Amino acid sequence: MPQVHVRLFAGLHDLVGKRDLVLDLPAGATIGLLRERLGEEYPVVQPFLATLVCAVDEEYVPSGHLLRDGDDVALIPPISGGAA
Amino acid sequence: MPQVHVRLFAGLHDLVGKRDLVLDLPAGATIGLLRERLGEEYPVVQPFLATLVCAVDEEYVPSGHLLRDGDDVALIPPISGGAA
Amino acid sequence: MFAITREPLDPMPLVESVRRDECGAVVLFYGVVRNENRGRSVRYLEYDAYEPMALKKLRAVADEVRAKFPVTGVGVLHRIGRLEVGETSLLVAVSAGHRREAFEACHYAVDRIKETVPIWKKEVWEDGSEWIEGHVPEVPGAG
Amino acid sequence: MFAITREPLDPMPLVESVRRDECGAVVLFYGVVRNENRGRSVRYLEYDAYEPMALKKLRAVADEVRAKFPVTGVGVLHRIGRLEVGETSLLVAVSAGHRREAFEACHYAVDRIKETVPIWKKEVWEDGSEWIEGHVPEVPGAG
Repeated sequence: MPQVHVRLFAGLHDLVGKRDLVLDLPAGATIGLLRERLGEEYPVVQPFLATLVCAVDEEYVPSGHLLRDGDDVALIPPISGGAA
Repeated sequence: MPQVHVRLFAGLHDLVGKRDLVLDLPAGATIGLLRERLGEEYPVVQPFLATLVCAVDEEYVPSGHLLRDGDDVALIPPISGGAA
Repeated sequence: MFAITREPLDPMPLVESVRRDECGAVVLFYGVVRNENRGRSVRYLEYDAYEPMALKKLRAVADEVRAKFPVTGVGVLHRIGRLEVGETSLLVAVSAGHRREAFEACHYAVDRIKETVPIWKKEVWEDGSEWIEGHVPEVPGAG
Repeated sequence: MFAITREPLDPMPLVESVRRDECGAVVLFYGVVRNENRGRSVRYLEYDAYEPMALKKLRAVADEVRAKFPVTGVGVLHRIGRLEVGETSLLVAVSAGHRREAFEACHYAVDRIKETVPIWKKEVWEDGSEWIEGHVPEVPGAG
């Protein structure tokens, strides 16, 4: 039963009103499942899911990535740092 | 009878040992004639003439440019300012 | 030198950190807060970042630049938090033997920072604000 | 800001002179004295210039850049006299709305300075020295 720590930034942080969440997921859960759960538990996040990318341990990971207990998952909306 | 003031830079300055020269030229003299005269009066300058460009009043001028009395003529060997 | 910081950026130590005795050229890029974007007047910007990952990705961009161009040094500073018009959000410094490589590598680094580093910008106008959606980062192994 | 000077170059006032509230990017180029050129170890460089004409030609390069690229500001400082390894001989700053124009215009400006501005460089090695012959400037109206 992986429990994962989820980090929110930028617009997601504003919408959800939190910087961090904890999600309990079933064994064998992937990033794909985490995204579904997020959409269910936080409907405000739903419109963001199409362009949202996730990072685990500070690396971008695909939807099939398997989550382990204690993982640190960052939700990365389209980035806009850098310069004009 | 134009008398012109000639400025020397870089390698020409080192070779001739002067920063400035005064040349008396016949009426109707051009930059081309000035170059010939320089080669005669200062043989050390001869090897530089092929790649030497002249400037009058701070603008590059062609060989046919007519000189007037009091002109300020700079001898410009190939330039190498700027950067790597 | 690589940093994500809330303090104003100082270009001089960054340039000194990339200069080498064998380099003939340094190119320093400043990303600056403009007073206008897409037709709207900007009051100020607010930058958010996933700081440890952003720092790691800045270093990864530098590794990519060093692998791709014959450069002698690369450094990046990115400021976050609230920035006023005219302030510098990004500094990228690249040194190389010759100018062409320095220009090309620095331009490439700025492009890659925009594509890969988890930093976000909110534009604040007189009558509202918006988090700007830019690049969706590439995910390794994704379809 | 344009200058030919024997003093060390200060990049900060130059960058401030080209920055505008509508610019999102500034590119600053440093030409730096290298410790080696064409296989020979360089002790120091000596720059000579036809100063008033060089200043005029720096301004002409900036006019050319402004006519060719959508930039918001251009400035150039060139140092002359004796320069040690690691010292800066040239600073070119260009500001623009976006980064691409700033990079391209700054690179173009550095190229044109090398082609048109009457400044000369002497390399001094352990065992001799030589005035470097670079570009023959184009003469308007010449065959």
